[in-house]
Amino acid sequence: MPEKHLSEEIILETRGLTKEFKGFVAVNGVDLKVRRGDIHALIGPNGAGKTTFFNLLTKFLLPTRGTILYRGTDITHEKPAQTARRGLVRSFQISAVFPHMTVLENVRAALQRGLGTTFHFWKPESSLYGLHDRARQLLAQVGLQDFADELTVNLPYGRKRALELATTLALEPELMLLDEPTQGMGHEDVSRVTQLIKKASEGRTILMVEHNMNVVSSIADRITVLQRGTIIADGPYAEVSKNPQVIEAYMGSADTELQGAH
Amino acid sequence: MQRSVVLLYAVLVLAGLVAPWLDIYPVYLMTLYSFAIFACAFNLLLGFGGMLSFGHAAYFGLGAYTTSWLVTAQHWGTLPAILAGMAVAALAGVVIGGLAIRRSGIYLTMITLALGQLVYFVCLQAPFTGGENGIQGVPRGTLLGLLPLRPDMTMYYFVFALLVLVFLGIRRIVSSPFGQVLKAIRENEPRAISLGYDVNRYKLMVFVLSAAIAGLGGSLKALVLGFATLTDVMQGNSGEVILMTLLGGAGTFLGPVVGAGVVVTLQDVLSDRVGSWVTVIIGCVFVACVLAFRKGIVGEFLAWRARRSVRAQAGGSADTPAGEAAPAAGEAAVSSR
Amino acid sequence: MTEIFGYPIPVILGQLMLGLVNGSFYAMLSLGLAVIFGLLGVVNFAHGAFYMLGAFAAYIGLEALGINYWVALVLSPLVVGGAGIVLERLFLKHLYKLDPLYGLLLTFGLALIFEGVMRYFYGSSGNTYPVPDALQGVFNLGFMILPIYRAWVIVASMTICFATWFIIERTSLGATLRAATENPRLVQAFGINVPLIVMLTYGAGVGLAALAGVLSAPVIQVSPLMGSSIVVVVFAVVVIGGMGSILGSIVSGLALGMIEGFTKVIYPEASNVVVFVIMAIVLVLRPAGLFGRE
Amino acid sequence: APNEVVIGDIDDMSGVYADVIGQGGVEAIKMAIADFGGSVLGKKITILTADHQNKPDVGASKFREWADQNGVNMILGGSNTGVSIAMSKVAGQKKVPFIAIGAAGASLTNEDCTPYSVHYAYDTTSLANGTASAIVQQGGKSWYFLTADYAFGTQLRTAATEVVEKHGGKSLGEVRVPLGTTDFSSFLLQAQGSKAQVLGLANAGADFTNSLKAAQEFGITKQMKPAALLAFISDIHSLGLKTAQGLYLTTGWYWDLNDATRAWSKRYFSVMKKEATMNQAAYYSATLHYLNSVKAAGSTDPDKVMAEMKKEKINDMFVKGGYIRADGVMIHPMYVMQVKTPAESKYPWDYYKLVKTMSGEEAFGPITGKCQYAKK
Amino acid sequence: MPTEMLRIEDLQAWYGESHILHGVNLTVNEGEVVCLLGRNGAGRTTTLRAIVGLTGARKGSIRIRGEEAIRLASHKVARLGVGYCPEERGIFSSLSTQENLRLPPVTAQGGMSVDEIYAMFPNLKERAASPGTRLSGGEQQMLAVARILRTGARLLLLDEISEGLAPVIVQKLAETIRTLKARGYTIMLVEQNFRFAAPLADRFYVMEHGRIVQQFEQRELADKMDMLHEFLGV
Ligand SMILES: Nc1ncnc2c1ncn2[C@@H]1O[C@H](COP(=O)(O)OP(=O)(O)OP(=O)(O)O)[C@@H](O)[C@H]1O
Ligand SMILES: Nc1ncnc2c1ncn2[C@@H]1O[C@H](COP(=O)(O)OP(=O)(O)OP(=O)(O)O)[C@@H](O)[C@H]1O
Ligand SMILES: [Mg+2]
Ligand SMILES: [Mg+2]
Repeated sequence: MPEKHLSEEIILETRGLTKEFKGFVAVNGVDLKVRRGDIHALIGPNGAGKTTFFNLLTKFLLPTRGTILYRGTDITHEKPAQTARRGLVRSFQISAVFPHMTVLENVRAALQRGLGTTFHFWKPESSLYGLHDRARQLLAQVGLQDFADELTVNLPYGRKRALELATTLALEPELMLLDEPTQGMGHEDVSRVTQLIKKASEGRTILMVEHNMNVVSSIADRITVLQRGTIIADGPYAEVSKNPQVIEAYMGSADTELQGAH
Repeated sequence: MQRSVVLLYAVLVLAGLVAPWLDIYPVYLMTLYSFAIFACAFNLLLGFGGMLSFGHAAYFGLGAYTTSWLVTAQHWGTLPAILAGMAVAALAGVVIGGLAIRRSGIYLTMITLALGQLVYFVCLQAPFTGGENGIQGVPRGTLLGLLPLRPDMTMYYFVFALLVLVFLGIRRIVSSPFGQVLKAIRENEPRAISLGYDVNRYKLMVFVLSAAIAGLGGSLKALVLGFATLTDVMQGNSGEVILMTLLGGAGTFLGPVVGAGVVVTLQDVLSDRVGSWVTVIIGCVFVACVLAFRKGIVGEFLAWRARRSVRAQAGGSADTPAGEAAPAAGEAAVSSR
Repeated sequence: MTEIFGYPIPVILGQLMLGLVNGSFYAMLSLGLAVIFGLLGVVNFAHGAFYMLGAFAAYIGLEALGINYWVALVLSPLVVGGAGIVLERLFLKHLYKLDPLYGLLLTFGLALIFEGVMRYFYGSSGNTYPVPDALQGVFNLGFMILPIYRAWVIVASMTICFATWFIIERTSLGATLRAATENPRLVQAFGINVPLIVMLTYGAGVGLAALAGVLSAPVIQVSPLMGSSIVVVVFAVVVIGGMGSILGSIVSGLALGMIEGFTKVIYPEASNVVVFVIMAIVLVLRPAGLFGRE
Repeated sequence: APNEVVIGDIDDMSGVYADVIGQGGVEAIKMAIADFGGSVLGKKITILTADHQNKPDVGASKFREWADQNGVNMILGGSNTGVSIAMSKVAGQKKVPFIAIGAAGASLTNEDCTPYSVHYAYDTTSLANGTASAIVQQGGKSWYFLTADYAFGTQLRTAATEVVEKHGGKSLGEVRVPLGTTDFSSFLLQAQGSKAQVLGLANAGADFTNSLKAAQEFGITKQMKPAALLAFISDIHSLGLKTAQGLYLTTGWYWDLNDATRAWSKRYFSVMKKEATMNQAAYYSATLHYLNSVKAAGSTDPDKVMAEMKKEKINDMFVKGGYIRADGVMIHPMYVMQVKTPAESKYPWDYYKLVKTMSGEEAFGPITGKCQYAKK
Repeated sequence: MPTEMLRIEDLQAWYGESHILHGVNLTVNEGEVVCLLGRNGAGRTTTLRAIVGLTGARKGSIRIRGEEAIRLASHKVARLGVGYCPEERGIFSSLSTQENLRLPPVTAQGGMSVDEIYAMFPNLKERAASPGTRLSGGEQQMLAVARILRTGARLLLLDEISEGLAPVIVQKLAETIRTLKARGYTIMLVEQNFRFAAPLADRFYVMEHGRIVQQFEQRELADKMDMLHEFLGV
């Protein structure tokens, strides 16, 4: 691959990314490259530093060392919101919705930013009604069209996750970071969300943390395995799942192949 | 807005228009309205911004001092002096808010408290505030050089009009695009950040708006009563505005107005009869509010109405045991993280 | 050399000494505040009021019952701490599940009540509490005359602060307290009576405030307003030290008292606000406070 | 209230000055009304009282409310100069006679005067003329002031400085103490640093007693001679003679001056269980003088009553031949006293020995012309 | 007739407004190892938390050695001899490893001594002085289990103790459980990791939507695999 296309090809790159908590190294010199258009999964045992790594990417934590390059630009020291506006958007391990707003308003809150009127405290709410069509479209994508006017607290867990995804999609992210998108879901929900992610990945890149290997194996193009803050394997599923070090660190007993606890 | 709400507002405005003809002491009503504006401003921050400030007297007091000083010592017109009062209060909001929003929750509260005290000491020592004496004999002046405000009646309608304006203004702010973002931040701050909102700027903005409106309340109070003193900037005043808002119902529109009405009336009626027990009674109301009455008068009323309509719909099947009732809207409004 | 920056050294030293006395009170009060906040998650606005009540308990004890200073030093914290326990049972315990702001507001209300009641009975002017006989007299430090009583205040409060720090950081009771701070319900599920500990901790924190009140009684006027004027400063001290940090409370309490004293020499007008200004600076540089954990 | 003559009393009922007037003032008004017969012009005389808590806004609002709502005819009050100035502003607006007592600030009859305000008992000018001149004449040439940080303290300090300088002394500076300070030690340490001979205490009430006590605790009274610019008998009582002995002070009245004062004080003491301060005695005198003037004017019309009050001489147990000058100052003799030693004191409340009597004119000085209603 | 250690009848539990358990019935006999299976969110953790009083409101009956515990405050439940090891481990960061270990008070005789525990988990001895949360995930898990062994509690409620642990450690934990069983402890296991739990448990309960839907014994395990597959996807 010619050098000049590298930044086109690699949407996100970290170099020597490190996070220490008072002497404890949670993320240790991680060099990760995420290719544009991939669904890239990050796996590893509990406490490996996955969430910490995500927090570094989205600026919820400041790295101790190392750099983060997004489309070739150094974004290491940007503020969280700035990063989000660049198109790098995350979802949360625990469900992240605005509970006392309607489902529609949740999505609208994300769309609203595009209007550039978010500081206009003198404009009426009706100035936002123009966003409703797009919001309903997004809700339809995740199967929530019938719940638009429902108060979000009242949604069941799985639907909240779906809503969260719709909200994230509203930002037209180029790179989506999903932290355990299927956690806490029943089996039907898991497969639905898996399909959703697959669908959402069209035209964008996804980096996700996921413990459920069924999900990972079915949709991930590439897998990085983290252990004690360092990368121990990186590559396509088929390759990584046979890596003995991964089997030892993540799965344990060598008689099984890479498989989640589920 | 619902029909019933519009109707209620119409009735209230009508009542406000005829009130001075009903042998109610207009100075009392004007004081009440000034504090109602103050409480509305405070509620904007607490009820809709999710931030509890314990130093709001600073903005109220700065508004009062600025306006008083400008009309008394600099002979400014009434309206420019009021606007300047709001501007100074807003500026203080920028500084104090800018520091306070570096933390959240009770930390924010303690910081505003301490910085409010700082403003108090500055007002105590600054040359133009008159120290312990305050600024006395502040003239009301004329409105735009036309309408003299000296008579209580004209002043009354001026203050009343401003109260209505502030009230509608806050309704508008809350439902505006800005208000929507604010709500999202209050509901789930990390999520709002991840949607690309620089939440501190919105928090600061609402802080400043609240400070400016509180400053308006202070300016009007100074003009109505003719003085600005340290009482305006004192911690006790910050406590009172909290009480007004909490008692009326934080996060409701009418709550602060009702709360201001109750507290000002209480003080007016009680101070002659019970002397220093006023503080005790205010303290008891505080305790009662926190323990048993967290939604406030208006909030409890709304909740009662909501319960009634739910029961009407569902035929009354509640299988949660007592004591685990739904979190109140008011509580949700107060909790900020 | 007898001057620093044009200020006579004896004056500076004298003010620092007095600042240290004030700092002792700040340290004791913010310590109690930090302990209570740590375990109950309540910002005890009534802390100043308990300090005031402690002083009044000693004063009333002496005036009405002839109880001497040394007895009051033990009895007053017990009585006021006991009252604190009653209040915790009656009111505060209903608030633990709610936003901490409610605890702040409730204790603010309580502070108003105490202050109002004491104002009704004792007026708002101060009452004098005599220096105990054993501590009469002065040390001539050369640069200033230091009344023995003030020296005693410094020694006593430092001892108490150290003892509190030791109990919390170095004993198994302290370990239980720290654990309960992190996750009270789990600690209770291990078989520890956390509600009891919480109650006693509140009592102890309040007692500490009362003790500071007794210590301060012969130094300042015993007045209903003495608490509300100090509590805001103590809040600022806590913000500076880092909320919930025991060591932070002690160190910043003492340090700020001395900084205040120093300010009185070089720029007296600013002595009331210097603590708040420092707080603002700390917030900009280290939002979590000097000793705080984010 | 058409069938009543309403006298209001707005005062510090619970704060640092409560002992100086407070309930004792109310009692004195009641005594005056009783002595007057309970009614005037066929109308019953009633009293309203309020606590201004030393807050100008509270005092002014109460004044305004009573004027607007309760038809108050005359208001007594003060104790606190700041509050009194605020109230006199309202008095001018609402045309209600206001007799300021206990507020020392001379500005009440100068820059801040109104046609309806009267200043009774003493002011900063007369206090400074008493104590300061007496001490400078005895050799206390260099002064350092501990000033209560509001209008009263500032005016008292200014007046005292003028007197000190007029008599050949000098002021080395001052430290301003916020109202309600409870620990004076650090301020005193500053005063000590000045190396002045005299520590001028430009404060009053509890502030005065506390600062004097702290000065003793820190051994400052050994180096500097304290001068009370305003002290009341209640202060001396609470300090005790052991602490207060030798102190010079200036007063407008003393219970043990003559038979008339002793007779009145006996009645007062039987109710209040303590001797009256000059303020409380002045309350009695002022109330009586107002009622006499109403009777003489045959009306409660403020302008007529004010004219009458300024016309008639005042003769009662407080003063013989006192009068209210055009600018509102009540001119009467002032007494420089020295506090007795415990050995000199023969009976309860036997606290003062008279050093010097100043005539009213000497004490209060000539009219300044700063009052716009009373040009020179 | 084996003695009943724990009997739960019609247990209902709430978190705030949400009704999670809708009438759970189960019993555990003394000396038994019982495993609670179920999908994510079925309510297994909630069942354990309800026993020790960590949920919101509760209804129904929980008998521990015949004594009704539903109204007891959670510290009193612990004193009936219940040791709870939470899903999230609950190691205290401001306490050292040793302080963490010594935190739960001894409530009955017969608990292990600290030396015995250190012999069982040598890692903990090695790291006794370091702050609890500095331990590796596996060590934290060991600490969480070890902590309740000291107290003398005879009924252990263990929630997902194998989660996220390296297989070596999982094997070790399995051994530990066997040892404990041999010593007569009663254990209630909540496990996602069926492979870990299957060989250990005497009996199994399957939960679904806050209710027990199945119950079977170790020897029936093979016959039930199809059903488990359907319910749990194992
Ligand atoms: N704020 C913090 N302070 C100290 N240590 C921390 C902090 N946050 C995380 N850690 C530690 O860093 C390590 C990595 O944690 P992280 O949450 O990134 O793990 P993870 O890989 O996401 O695990 P899981 O699969 O359980 O979500 C853990 O050992 C954790 O204890
Ligand atoms: N603190 C809480 N507040 C509200 N709901 C909760 C809380 N904890 C758990 N729940 C809900 O209770 C239900 C049962 O949760 P529980 O933790 O008991 O499940 P589980 O069977 O242990 O599953 P797993 O541990 O695999 O997620 C879930 O729907 C969960 O979302
Ligand atoms: Mg994680
Ligand atoms: Mg679970």
